[in-house]
Amino acid sequence: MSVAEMATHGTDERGFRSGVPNKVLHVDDVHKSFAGLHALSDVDLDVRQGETHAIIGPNGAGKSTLLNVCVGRIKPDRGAVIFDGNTLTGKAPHEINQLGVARVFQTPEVFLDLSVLQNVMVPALSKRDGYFNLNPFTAFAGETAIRDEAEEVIANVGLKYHIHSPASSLSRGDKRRLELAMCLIQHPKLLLLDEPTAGMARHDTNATIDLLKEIKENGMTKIIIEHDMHVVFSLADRITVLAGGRIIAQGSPEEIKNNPKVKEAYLGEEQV
Amino acid sequence: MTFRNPNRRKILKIGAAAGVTTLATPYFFSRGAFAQSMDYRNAPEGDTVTLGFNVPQTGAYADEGADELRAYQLAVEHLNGEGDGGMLNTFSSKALEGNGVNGKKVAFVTGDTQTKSDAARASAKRMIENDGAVMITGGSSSGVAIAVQGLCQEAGVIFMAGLTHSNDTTGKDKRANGFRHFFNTEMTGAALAPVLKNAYGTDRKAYHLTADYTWGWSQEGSIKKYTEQLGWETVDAVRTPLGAGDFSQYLTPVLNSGADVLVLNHYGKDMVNSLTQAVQFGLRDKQVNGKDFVIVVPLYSRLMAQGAGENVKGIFGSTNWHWSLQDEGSKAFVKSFGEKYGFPPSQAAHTCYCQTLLYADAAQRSGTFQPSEVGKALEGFEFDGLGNGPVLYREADHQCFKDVLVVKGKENPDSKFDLLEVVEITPREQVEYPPELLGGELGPYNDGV
Amino acid sequence: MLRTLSRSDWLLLIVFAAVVLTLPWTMQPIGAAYPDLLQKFAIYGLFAIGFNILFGLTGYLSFGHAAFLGVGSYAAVWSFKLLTMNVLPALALSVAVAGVFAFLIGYVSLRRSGIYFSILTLAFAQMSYNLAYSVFTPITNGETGLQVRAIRASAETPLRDGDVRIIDQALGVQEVGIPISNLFGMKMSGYPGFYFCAVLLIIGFFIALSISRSNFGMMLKAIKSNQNRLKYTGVHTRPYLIAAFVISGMYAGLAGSLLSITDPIAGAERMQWTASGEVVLMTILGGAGTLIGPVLGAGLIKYAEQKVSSWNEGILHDAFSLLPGPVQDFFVEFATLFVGEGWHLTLGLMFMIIVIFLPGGLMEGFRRLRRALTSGRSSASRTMSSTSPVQERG
Amino acid sequence: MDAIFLQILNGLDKGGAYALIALGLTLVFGTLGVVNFAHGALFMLGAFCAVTLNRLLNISFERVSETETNFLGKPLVEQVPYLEQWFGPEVAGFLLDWSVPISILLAVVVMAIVGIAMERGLIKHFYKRPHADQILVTFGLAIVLQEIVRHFFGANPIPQPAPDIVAGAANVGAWLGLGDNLIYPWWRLIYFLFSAVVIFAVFAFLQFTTFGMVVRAGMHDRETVGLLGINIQRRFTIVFGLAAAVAGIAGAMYTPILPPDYHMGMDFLVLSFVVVVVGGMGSLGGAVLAGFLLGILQSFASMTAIKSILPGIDQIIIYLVAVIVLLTLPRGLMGRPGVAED
Repeated sequence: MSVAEMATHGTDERGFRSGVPNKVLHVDDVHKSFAGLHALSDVDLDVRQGETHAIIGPNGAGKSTLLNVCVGRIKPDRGAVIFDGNTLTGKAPHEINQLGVARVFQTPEVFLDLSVLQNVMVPALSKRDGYFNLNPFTAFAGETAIRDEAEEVIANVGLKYHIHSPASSLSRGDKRRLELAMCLIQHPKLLLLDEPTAGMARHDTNATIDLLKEIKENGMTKIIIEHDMHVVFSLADRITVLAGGRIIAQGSPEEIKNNPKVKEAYLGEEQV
Repeated sequence: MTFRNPNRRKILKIGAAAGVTTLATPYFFSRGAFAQSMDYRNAPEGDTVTLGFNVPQTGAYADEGADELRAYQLAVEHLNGEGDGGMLNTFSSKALEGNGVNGKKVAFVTGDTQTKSDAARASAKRMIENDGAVMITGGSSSGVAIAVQGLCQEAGVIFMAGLTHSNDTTGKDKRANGFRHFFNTEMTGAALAPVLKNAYGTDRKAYHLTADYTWGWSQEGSIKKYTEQLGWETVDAVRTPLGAGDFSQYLTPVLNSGADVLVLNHYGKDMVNSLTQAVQFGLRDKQVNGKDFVIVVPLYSRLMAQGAGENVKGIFGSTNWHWSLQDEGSKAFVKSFGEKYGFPPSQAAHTCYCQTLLYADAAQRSGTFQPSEVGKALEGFEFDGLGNGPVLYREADHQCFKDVLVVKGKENPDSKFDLLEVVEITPREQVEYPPELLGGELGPYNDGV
Repeated sequence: MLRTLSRSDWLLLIVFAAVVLTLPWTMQPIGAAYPDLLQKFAIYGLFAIGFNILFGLTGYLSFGHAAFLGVGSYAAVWSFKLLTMNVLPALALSVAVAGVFAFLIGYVSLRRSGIYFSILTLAFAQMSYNLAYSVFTPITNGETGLQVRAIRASAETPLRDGDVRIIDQALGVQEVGIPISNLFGMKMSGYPGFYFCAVLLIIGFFIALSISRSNFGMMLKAIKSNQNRLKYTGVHTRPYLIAAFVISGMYAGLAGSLLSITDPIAGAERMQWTASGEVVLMTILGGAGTLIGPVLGAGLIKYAEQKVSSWNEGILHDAFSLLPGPVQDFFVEFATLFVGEGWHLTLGLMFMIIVIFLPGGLMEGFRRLRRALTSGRSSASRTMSSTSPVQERG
Repeated sequence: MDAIFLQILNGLDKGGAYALIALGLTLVFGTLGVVNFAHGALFMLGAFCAVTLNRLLNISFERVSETETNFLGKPLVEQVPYLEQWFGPEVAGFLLDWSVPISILLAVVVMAIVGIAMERGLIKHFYKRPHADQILVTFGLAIVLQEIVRHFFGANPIPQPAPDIVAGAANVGAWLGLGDNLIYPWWRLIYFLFSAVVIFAVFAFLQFTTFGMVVRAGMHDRETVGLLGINIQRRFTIVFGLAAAVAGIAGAMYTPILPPDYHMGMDFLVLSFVVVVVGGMGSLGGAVLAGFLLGILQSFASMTAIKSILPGIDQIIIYLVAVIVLLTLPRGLMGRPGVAED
């Protein structure tokens, strides 16, 4: 498939508009520039229900900016992000999360002072109680249902033996698992993963891939930003390629693999 | 070397008795908590009676507090018959014999007021509740004095005010258990005005800079009242924040106001700073309306004047007492203080020393330490020989009435202590006022039972 | 609500209550067993506990908490002047007024974090102090402080110089001189006053303990640990912060109210930034983030202020009296640097030493001591022990 | 009109002092990332350098006077300065008269040493600690420093007169043809010029020297500069010494305006922090700008015309401005994002 065809393919997808059940996230013509530098231009993107969508591209292609637009950290100059019928543009991070979008950061962001169990219980509480719930007399230790679930999720990500350790004592890879667990316990409709295997040893990377594959079976929609092609091609259902703030290609892994333009823009660079 | 401040307190063993008991013996439900004697609070048991000296040991007035403490220690020595007896020898009442008071040796405890009402009340409470003090004295600001006076009234002990100059102490906020030897702003106004008239005439325009709190307002009001009676005009009265540091923005408007007198209703650090800066602004060398511009500092303190250095030269103000007075009482006090510490006492030291003696004398005369009895012995008490000429402790408001000194910054001081010269002693009749003038009510005595 | 606490928490509460209620006996050997100091222990303990809810749990360092203490004590005195000498309306009014005041300041200040937040709170408190000292004198009675007075004779007397006490007057309460605050007839000075403060301290401790163990408390700890993560976890952090700020402001108001109840006078100095600094010192000294630490710190600083400052040279000479003359003089001379008028120096040094060597305060010191004594135990259980402060200083 | 002109002069003068103190504070924050609550104490120590020099020049031996007597009527023990003995009264008199300006030399040396010692001995260990810890430990240090000064010099202010030749006021109005009522103290004019020169010198030093370039780069991105193999640590130590020296000479020169006492550092501390925060933490230009801005605003707020409309405004203007600036400009006037917000 040529680039033009792929672009057309995208336009076809847009024709369905929102309301179509199998479309979760819709990025509509987003522009963003920093001090005159175009970080994103004319970005249109659709993510379907249940798919794992990878966004790849060389350094400075605008991947992180796009992700930040999706979670409300950066406000676009133009365009909108529509998630599940709600526009995300201009919403605060906590509102976006409450709508069902969870995020894993590039450098693991966890509550270093809290134990692994507490780390996982906090997001579960926010899922259950909303963004603010003032009840200073509900015992945290009394949340048995949430604790049971948290223990299960922690066991699933392989942190069972660290459950009572402070998060600060975990290795970088374990912190990433912990962060993943914090997202998973919220049962998000959409999970954003910013380089989930960055800085991991091969062994850990494979374990993470297995973990993410497992989640896939649960039918959770995921967007992955990733450098590691091994990860991308193991996990992604569809791939969007960004370069210079524009989408240059979109399609299944097979299609992207064979796309000469992508090779030139991205894979070529990798090989150099 | 002159590095070390010579004013450091010298070692003193008196008072150790009371203090150490505090450290070693637990007091609970024995003394302080509930008075054992049913007559009055903290009735002394054994052979000592404890007095509480509550002075600022930290904060801006720490040096004054240190001087007050020296005077207290001296007074205790004299009461117990040690040293040369100081003003006990010149005091008109001969009840005290140098063997303590009512046959009991005098001991003392000390506390730090930090020049804050809360801290002052807390340390006074410690001395009353824990150390069994039967009288509290001290203080170097009116807010603190009024706060502690109120506390002593509630607790049922006598309060002998130290340096407090606001009218309210024996006016609006007077209490039966409280007594003041120091003068007040009303007396300052009455004493200063005639001298200002003689020196500067009746056709003057005054500009006030006033510390923006109770004492400042009270001082401003009194000076305004008495100078306007002379025919002076008040151009403006500007309030300055307490502890402003730099007063330049308040001083420059003075230049163009047409005023020819600047009245600085400041005390302590504010006085030092505003005076220093006013002189820098050339106000002392200025000519306005064909007259020499002059500055007036209604309340002087020698310790503070030291901080203003040469800037005090030729500037009028009032003071409660000055060490250069030549009456027998003052000479005796300066001698015993000077020989013990190596420098002359300040007015704060003098008033504190007098208050201690006056209390002891009243207790001796009434034969008990019961506040109501001691108070009655002080009420209407006339005495002499304590450096201020004949003095009356007025019954109606527990305020001492005595001559007021008008002083001037000395042009050619001989030493760093010799900063002020007495230009006039305004007689007592001239500064007296009817007790109703300042309002307030003494209420009944409280013996604390 | 009662399910909030685990068995070890109940044990902690009971031990705490027992220690507080027996202070009049246990403090005897160090000469601190007299009503005023005991009251101050309890009152400043409450203040510090409340401050710790903000600083210890969320990490937001407020330099303006004394303003709430001041507002609380003014409100209490006004309640005495206008309503009744009974302390309950005073308590309620103080806590409410301080809460509203804290909400206003917190709502604005919490728009910023870090040192900007600290400076904003400092600025608000200093404004309150400066105005209370001068132009608000009709409300605060300025330098002299607001005091309870006798019933005014005529309506012309300003309210700050003469009281009305509507409720007491309606009930026909007879007053001789200036009345004393009471709880249905029980005088609130001396030991009864201390026990009243002590009971409130225990209740305050219980509430703080519950908060710390609650979901709300966990959210506050999460804010301190990583506010950004918490936002992406779907939590709106600002209402939590405002709630914590208001709660700690109400504690300060309660403490201020108790200051007025045990000693019916309210002065502006209570609001000065150095007073705010004092509660920071108390919390850090004892251990920020711990439950017992702030109370311990408050006690130590009040003890130093009252007792260390009163150890004059006479007392020192007696304390060193066993030594021969010149050695004794030397020791006395040296010691005067640190006690009596030098007690501020001791405070400064003690403070530096704590911050440098024991960032977790005295509580961390105790923990280290315990660890040294029982070095055999497993490390995991201790790191997450219930009172352990949030550590991780990166 | 005259009044406004004079208030501007006042504002510049005050602003000069604020800016000098805030400059060192923000320099230390920008480079070392340390919030130094002992900075006010450094200002105070500088002022006491002037006092100390004066005392040193006055070191005396005692001579019993044959004619005069002291206040107790005993022969007066005269204090004769060694200086007078060695160099004669004229030289001694001159040195004493000029002791405040001369004390700058002492203050620079002493304060740089104090600053470096402080950084090496204490601050160094606090780079990685939270700001709260830095505030607390330096606050403790400030208390200790001021109590030590109080132990030796007492609590009362100690006057330090300016040299006689500049003791009075200058007729500024006559220079500008605005009439005789515009007078302003010489020493304050000098202080303003002095602060302008010092501020300029610090900026020039950071702008035009290699050392300054490295420091500025370090302020911007500490890790990268560290990676270049430059010993940024040693330079930061020197920066701390520089900040202390600037605070010190600001204090020494301020003594004729404000007789120094042990507590003056604390009095200036809160104010200088407000200046730094309004300017933007870590921004040198912001500190200077905010210093002058707040100085001028404070002067104007003190005018009777304004006070009669807004009573007490002069007491709170600084804090009010701080609140407004911080709420409208999140990082102060010239602050960089991300600084001091954790």
